[in-house]
Amino acid sequence: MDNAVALSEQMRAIPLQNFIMLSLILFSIGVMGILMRRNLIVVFLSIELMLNAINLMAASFSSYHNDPQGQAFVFFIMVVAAAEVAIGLAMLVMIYRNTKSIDINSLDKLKW
Amino acid sequence: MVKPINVNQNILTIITTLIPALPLFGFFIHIFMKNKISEKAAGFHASAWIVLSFILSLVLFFQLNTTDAINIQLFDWFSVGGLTIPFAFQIDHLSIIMMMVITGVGSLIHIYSIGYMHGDEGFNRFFSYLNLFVFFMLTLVMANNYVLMFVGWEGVGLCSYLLIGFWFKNQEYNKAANKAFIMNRIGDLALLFGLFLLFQYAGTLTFNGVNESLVKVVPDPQMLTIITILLFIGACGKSAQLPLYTWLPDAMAGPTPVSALIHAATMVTAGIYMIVRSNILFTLAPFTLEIIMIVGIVTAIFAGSIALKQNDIKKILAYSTVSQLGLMFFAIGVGAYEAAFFHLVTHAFFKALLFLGAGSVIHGMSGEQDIRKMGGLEKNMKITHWVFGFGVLAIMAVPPFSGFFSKDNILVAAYHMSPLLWGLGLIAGLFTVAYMMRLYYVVFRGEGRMSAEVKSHIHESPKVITTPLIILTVLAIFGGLLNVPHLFGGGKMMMHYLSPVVPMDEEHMPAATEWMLMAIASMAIVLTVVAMRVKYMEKKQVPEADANIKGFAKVLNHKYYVDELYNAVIVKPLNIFSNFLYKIIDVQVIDGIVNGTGKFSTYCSTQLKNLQTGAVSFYLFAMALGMVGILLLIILM
Amino acid sequence: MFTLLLILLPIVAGLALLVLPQNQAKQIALIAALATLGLTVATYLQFDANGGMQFVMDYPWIDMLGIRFHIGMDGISMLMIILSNILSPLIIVSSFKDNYTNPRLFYALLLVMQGAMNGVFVSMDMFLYYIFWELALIPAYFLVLSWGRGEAAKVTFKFFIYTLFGSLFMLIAIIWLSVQGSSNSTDIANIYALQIPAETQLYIFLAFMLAYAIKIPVFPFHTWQPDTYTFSPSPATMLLGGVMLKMGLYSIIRWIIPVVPDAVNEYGKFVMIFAAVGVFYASAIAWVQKDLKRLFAYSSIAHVGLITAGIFTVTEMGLQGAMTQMLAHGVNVVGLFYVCQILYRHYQSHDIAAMGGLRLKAPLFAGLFLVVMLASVALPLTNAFPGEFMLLNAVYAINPWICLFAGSGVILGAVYMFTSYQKVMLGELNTKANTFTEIDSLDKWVLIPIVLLIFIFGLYPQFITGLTEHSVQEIINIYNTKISGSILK
Amino acid sequence: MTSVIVLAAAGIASMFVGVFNIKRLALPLVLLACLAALGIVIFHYNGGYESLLHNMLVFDAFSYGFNVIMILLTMGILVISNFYYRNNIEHLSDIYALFLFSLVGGILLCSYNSLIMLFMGIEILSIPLYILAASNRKNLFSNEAGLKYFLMGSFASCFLLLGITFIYGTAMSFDMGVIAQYVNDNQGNLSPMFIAGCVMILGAFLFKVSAVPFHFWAPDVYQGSPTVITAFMATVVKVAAFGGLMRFINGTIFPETAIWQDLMGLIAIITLIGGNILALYQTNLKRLLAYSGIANAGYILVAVATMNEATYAYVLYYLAAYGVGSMVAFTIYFIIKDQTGIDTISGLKGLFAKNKFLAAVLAFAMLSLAGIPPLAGFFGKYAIFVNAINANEIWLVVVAILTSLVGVYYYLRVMSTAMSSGDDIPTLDIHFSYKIVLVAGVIILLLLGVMPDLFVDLIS
Amino acid sequence: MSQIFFYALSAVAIACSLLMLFQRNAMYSVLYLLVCFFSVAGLYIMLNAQFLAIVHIIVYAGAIMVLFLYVLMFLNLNTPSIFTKSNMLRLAAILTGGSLFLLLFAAFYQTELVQLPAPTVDTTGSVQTLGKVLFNEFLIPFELSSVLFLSAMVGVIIMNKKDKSNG
Repeated sequence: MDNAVALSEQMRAIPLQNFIMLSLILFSIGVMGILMRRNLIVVFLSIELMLNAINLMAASFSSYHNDPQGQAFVFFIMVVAAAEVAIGLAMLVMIYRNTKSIDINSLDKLKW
Repeated sequence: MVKPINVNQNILTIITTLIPALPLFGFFIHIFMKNKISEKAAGFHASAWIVLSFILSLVLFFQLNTTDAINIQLFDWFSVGGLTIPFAFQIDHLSIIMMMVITGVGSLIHIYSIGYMHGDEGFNRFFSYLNLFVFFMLTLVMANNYVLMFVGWEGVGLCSYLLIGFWFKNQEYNKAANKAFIMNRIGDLALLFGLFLLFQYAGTLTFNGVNESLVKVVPDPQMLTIITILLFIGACGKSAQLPLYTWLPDAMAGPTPVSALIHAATMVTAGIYMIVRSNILFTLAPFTLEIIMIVGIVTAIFAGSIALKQNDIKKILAYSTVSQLGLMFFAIGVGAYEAAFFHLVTHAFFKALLFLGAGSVIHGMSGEQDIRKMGGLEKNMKITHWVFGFGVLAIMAVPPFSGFFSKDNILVAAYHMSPLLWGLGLIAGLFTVAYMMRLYYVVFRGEGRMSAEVKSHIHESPKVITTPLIILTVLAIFGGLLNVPHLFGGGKMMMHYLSPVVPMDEEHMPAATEWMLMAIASMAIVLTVVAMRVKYMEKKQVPEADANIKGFAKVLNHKYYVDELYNAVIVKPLNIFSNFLYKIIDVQVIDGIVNGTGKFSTYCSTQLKNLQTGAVSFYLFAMALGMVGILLLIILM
Repeated sequence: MFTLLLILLPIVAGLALLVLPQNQAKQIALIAALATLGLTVATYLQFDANGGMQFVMDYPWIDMLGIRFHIGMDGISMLMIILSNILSPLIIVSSFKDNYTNPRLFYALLLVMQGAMNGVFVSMDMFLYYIFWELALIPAYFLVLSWGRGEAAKVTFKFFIYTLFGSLFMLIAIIWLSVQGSSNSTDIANIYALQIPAETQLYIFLAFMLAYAIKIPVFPFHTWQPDTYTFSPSPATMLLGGVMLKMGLYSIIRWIIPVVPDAVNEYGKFVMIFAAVGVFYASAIAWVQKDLKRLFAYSSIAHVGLITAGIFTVTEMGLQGAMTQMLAHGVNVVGLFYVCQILYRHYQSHDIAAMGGLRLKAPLFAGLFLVVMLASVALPLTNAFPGEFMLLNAVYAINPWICLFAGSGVILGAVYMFTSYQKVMLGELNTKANTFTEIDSLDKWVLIPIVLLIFIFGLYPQFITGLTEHSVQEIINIYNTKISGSILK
Repeated sequence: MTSVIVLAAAGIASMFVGVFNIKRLALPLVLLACLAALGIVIFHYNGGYESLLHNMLVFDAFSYGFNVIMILLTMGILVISNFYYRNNIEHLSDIYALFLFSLVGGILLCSYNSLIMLFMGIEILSIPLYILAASNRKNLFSNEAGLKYFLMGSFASCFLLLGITFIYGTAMSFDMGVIAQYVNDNQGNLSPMFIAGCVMILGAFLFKVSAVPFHFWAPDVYQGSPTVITAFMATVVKVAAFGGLMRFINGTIFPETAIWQDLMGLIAIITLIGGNILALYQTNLKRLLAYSGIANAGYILVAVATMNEATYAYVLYYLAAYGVGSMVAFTIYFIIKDQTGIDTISGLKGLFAKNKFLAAVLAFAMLSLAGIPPLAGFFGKYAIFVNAINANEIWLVVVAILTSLVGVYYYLRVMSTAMSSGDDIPTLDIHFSYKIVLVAGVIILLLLGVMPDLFVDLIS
Repeated sequence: MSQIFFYALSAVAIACSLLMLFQRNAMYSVLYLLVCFFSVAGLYIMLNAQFLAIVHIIVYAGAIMVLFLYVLMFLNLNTPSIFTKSNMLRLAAILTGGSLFLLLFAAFYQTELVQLPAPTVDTTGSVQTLGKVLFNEFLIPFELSSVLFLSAMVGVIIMNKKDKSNG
């Protein structure tokens, strides 16, 4: 217990802003990644990164507000992240089977 | 001024209604049993109806000795917003004379037509039209209000259209018919506007109502001038005055009896009748009267001069009609309504006579109308020659024939205004003399110039044709006695008779002047006659072929190129303009705008769709940008 | 009750047609139309011209927006009902000869359209009115689309979209009015009761007028009309020209004049000007048409232009004239287009140049055509004359120069009608005309009633004016009171 | 809540049915489940306000109406899909299950009272859809559709989550009641972070309802996915998304109009213009319907932008009308495509000649979508316009009117092509299940159009 | 000294994520992201959310990333991806991301965030608290996440199950 207290006191030395800042940066990097890469895998990774950024933010809010709900929320995000990854990779495999490519723009038959 | 009538109103109603109804009835018989009745029967009953209504008119005429007017109210035609148009007749001294002229001359012409139209495939149709015409003409003169009069007014226009285009296989005739109707329409529109304004002014459109209100309200000269001018334009259309006269000569396309009845005796005089009918109104608008006078006299001289160089026997008579009508308007212009009306009556007699005579000539010449191919008919067609001769004398105003008295009336009235006008009137008269003499000599005297085989069967027309001619001759000779001036101890019967409708102005001028004027006039006439005789009898001149007509004669022969002028100035430009409206404004501009909007949106669609590239990465981009966009939007606001 | 029947009878009959045998479709349709006519007569006999709104049915319908099912008839509605129900049997008979494919649907649509138009004339709730207004459009659309000739498909789109374009603005106006009053009600009472500020009235006026100007059509919103009339099957043309455009004119009287009087007072004259110019414009264009049906289409524009101008005088003279003329125009248009159809059956085109000399072959036809033509140039004793007289009179009282334009139709009308008649019927008979035969009894069953109507209403217009006088005065009273009220303010 | 459980359970059950290879039972099972759920929703609803388990879910009039509509539409889709999937029988039960799960998500999305549930709802709604979209795995189009939908979807949900977190960070709770309280407390000076959060959530919703400029996925996905799925997306999912959107705005930021009103108005306008204009060009019927879906979203956004208490009824009405209309349209599309391979509008030429019934139904659907009285589509628009003009947004309505004119054009083009002559299309045989759906659809369209009150009584 | 920890960890996280971004070979990207996640986990611990940290490690490092690697190897995709976007697009991407960042940053920069003082006994992130929360307030979402997983499973099966036809 005591070490927990100590830790929390030390933590408060770091302002909340820094955490938010960090997670925003990570989020934006994720966005860039999605927009920048055509490799399906990397795009998925970027999404994961974004989700993590959000996790971090939620977690920091929750602990700075002394409110566990935030962290509970993080769990749900993880759940969804996991599910999405599963779907995404399955889709990737399927598409790779059909097109032998993981370029996200390899499929652009539907247009206009 | 209308006294109650003591005789049995119902009988009068029936009689009065029958007068127009009988011809209409005749018309319907023709329509419904078209080809079931023989030519003879058709002709007979058609004429019978007219004769009957003539007799009935006589009955009314005698009835009118006891009273000034008979008013018959049938039903209200339509009434809205304070305007009530009754379907009612008003028989007064003015209309009864018109009625008798119409039915009288009408019946004669009907009888005549039985002979003239004999064997024409459209015989029955012809008579049905004639009956219809008489019906409308009677409505016109019997109406007790302007709108009902307008009904007759348009109706006779319709009949004239039908009869001019009677031989409808010939598109030229049809064109002439259209021309007549359309030109009348121009006048009619003006007339309508005049009526609207009159309604605003007087609050009613019955003749009596208008007259009473004119007495009541303080006259507004400007308004009255506009009203009367509009009415007069209407009259111009109907009575073929400048500038709306050109249809009348073309109207000669119709069968000759039609020309006689419609385009000489009755319909074309409707304008005169209308103005005389509303003389109180016109008297209040002196400016209009001046205009009428000028238009009248100009038309008279103008048309007379044209008649000088025409070679179609009917065209000559047509122009003479125009010119005579001009004289009547001239008379109105100088304020001598009763003189105008008197001339109307006599003119009805002698012009009908002349036309029918001409018809008989044409009939004898087996359809030839060009006077240059005639001549010397006095030998072959004696009766026709004689009656025509008398007609000529009458129209030339040679005493003591009817024309003399009526024209003399007009001239005297003109002299009252100013001697100058008298002079102009005289000149117009002299033109008449000139072209009538020319016509007479070229057609009846000298040698025949017709082809041999035509010559072979020139023949006098049958009784059925000549009899009406003779009757008309009698009328043409003695018609003058209706209104003998005091000078000859006459009582100016007609003038007095009309006095309830047309207030008479009894001005006396010294007998000497009157004698003198008459002397000068007669002298001039005689001189012209002599001149003509020299030209066409002694010198045996014949009007040249169209090819070698030179100089001013050519202008006259081409009627001052008025038709061409109208064509170039009005018809063609209007047609071009209409085409412009259709092809450019309607199709290109207005419809273009409408279709353009549609085209534009499809164009937008084809452009916009390129955004939908199908590449996911682009969609992701768009989405991110969208997020940025809305964030920016909100943060900024 | 009568009112409802007048709407339902044709519609139900039309729907019933769909399941009845194909080959008797036309007869059944005719019976239905005649039944409706009979019903109309019965209604008319019980109708009291001075009784104001009659045969009213008024039930709540859509509570959530305070919309009521409110129908009823005053003189004006009665007249319009008479018009549409007199014409529809004639129109149906007129179509007997040319066997349209799939007659069941064809006549069903005709009847539904008739019912819908009746609905427009009797509905006293703007929402209901709008529903019928659009409902009338749909059958017209299908009629023109499926049975039209030439570029029907293209033309139909234009017709539908264009008219809808106007109607939708009317819809906005209706909604706007409805939210002004209490509980969004669109009932005529609420709408009439509204006191709308003068400046907003303008927008309402424009929105309504756009719809009606397109429907009528008033120059310059007319370009859909000639094409549509030309390419649609003749019964559709008759319905469009004979009845449907009256919906627009009727609506001006019912929904514009009493609702936005100040705007009418202020800007009505501009509409008058457009309408009057349109008369000249359309007549001039009609003169240079080479296609007979198109010519008649343009002439119709000219005629309704005059009516519109007359309505916007907002005088008893003008409105009554409009009433008389609407009926007359309906009858004449049907006559003219039927003549067109008869010619089309022979020539398979409306090209004037190809015709000529028909009078020799068919004197009776020529005569009847002549009468119809004379009616359409408003010769006295034909039905069109009293109306035209009143209209011109009313317009003249407002402004002679506008009247000059409006009156130009009197002359130009004679020009194009007589010239076309001459080219079509008169002259030497050309080879194509040789095979032309005199009209038979079926044609007579159409044309002779029309001619009779022409003379009946020509001789006794009191029938119409008497019927509508009271209602018209009512409208004018509302108008004047509102005007004076706003002047006091 | 019970209904949710029932549906979820039914989904699982139907999987088992699949496992035990008794496919015949699948359809009756799921339909019964839906009926049961419907019954529960209707009878369990006490007209009041039922809040569950720490305000996670709320069942009030609002969610009630939306749920009813969604369940009904789903039933329709299930009926169609039975015949649609007659050939690939092996996954049928799983697909049913996914439908039901997705429906569960939809119900949650309309009944959430906590941002967490909002999030879960959206995900539970979407993830089955990603799968369904790609479910035709041999077909490249289907793959593409699935991929696009998935990528965009997860990208969008990232923003949603960020938004939720922002709100959580500022309002210190996920509970909407608390958030609403927070909004009320500091009206006017809400912290930018909160506002940003709300905007991102709105953005996520706009994505789900496929509003311009977040619409790009819609046409492709709609076109690529199996038709039944498309129908599901176009109907149920739209209903759910709008339900969620309106609930979010109502439940939290309603008083702070500055945040959402202009935004929604603006988006509505560009959506209307974009959707309608783009649809003009289309030649493929399915794609056209996709664009019409976008356009219709625009109309509903007009209502959302001018929201008040009564609005949700109008929106619901509109959604029902639109949903039924497009479901009918999709069904017809599939019938034709399935038997003749025609999927273009021009291909419809001469449909009327041999298939009067189909053509007539198509005409009804198109007229209703085009908003021609007396069909349901018209009154939907009318109500929405009344709503908008009540809020004095006349220009919004003018835009809507003008664009709807464009809409009329392309809907009518479809209809008139089907009506026009030429008999390219042979007589098609229509499976019983389709007949049911089509007839029912037409009846509903007419009934709703003629007496909208029926509907209003049904949903409240 | 916690400061140092924080900055170090965040530096690592950012650096790795950037590296992940600019790797041409997907395999490396995965590994870099893995490192990034570990540093994030470290941050969780600093936030006194140990349980969260552990779960994070387990789920992400243990499950998700492994899944990625599995797929990569399974499909043998560890060859450098030849397809890249034009620099123009890269720039655009960076700009978009950057501007988004700026906006969010501006949003949160202008708000003073609530920082409650740490309670004497901070049990926010402890297992018990979270457990309570999850099974009281968040019971429904918790249950429903099962539905989520279920559908995910079904999806994977539907999409990749070998069907009998082409064995």
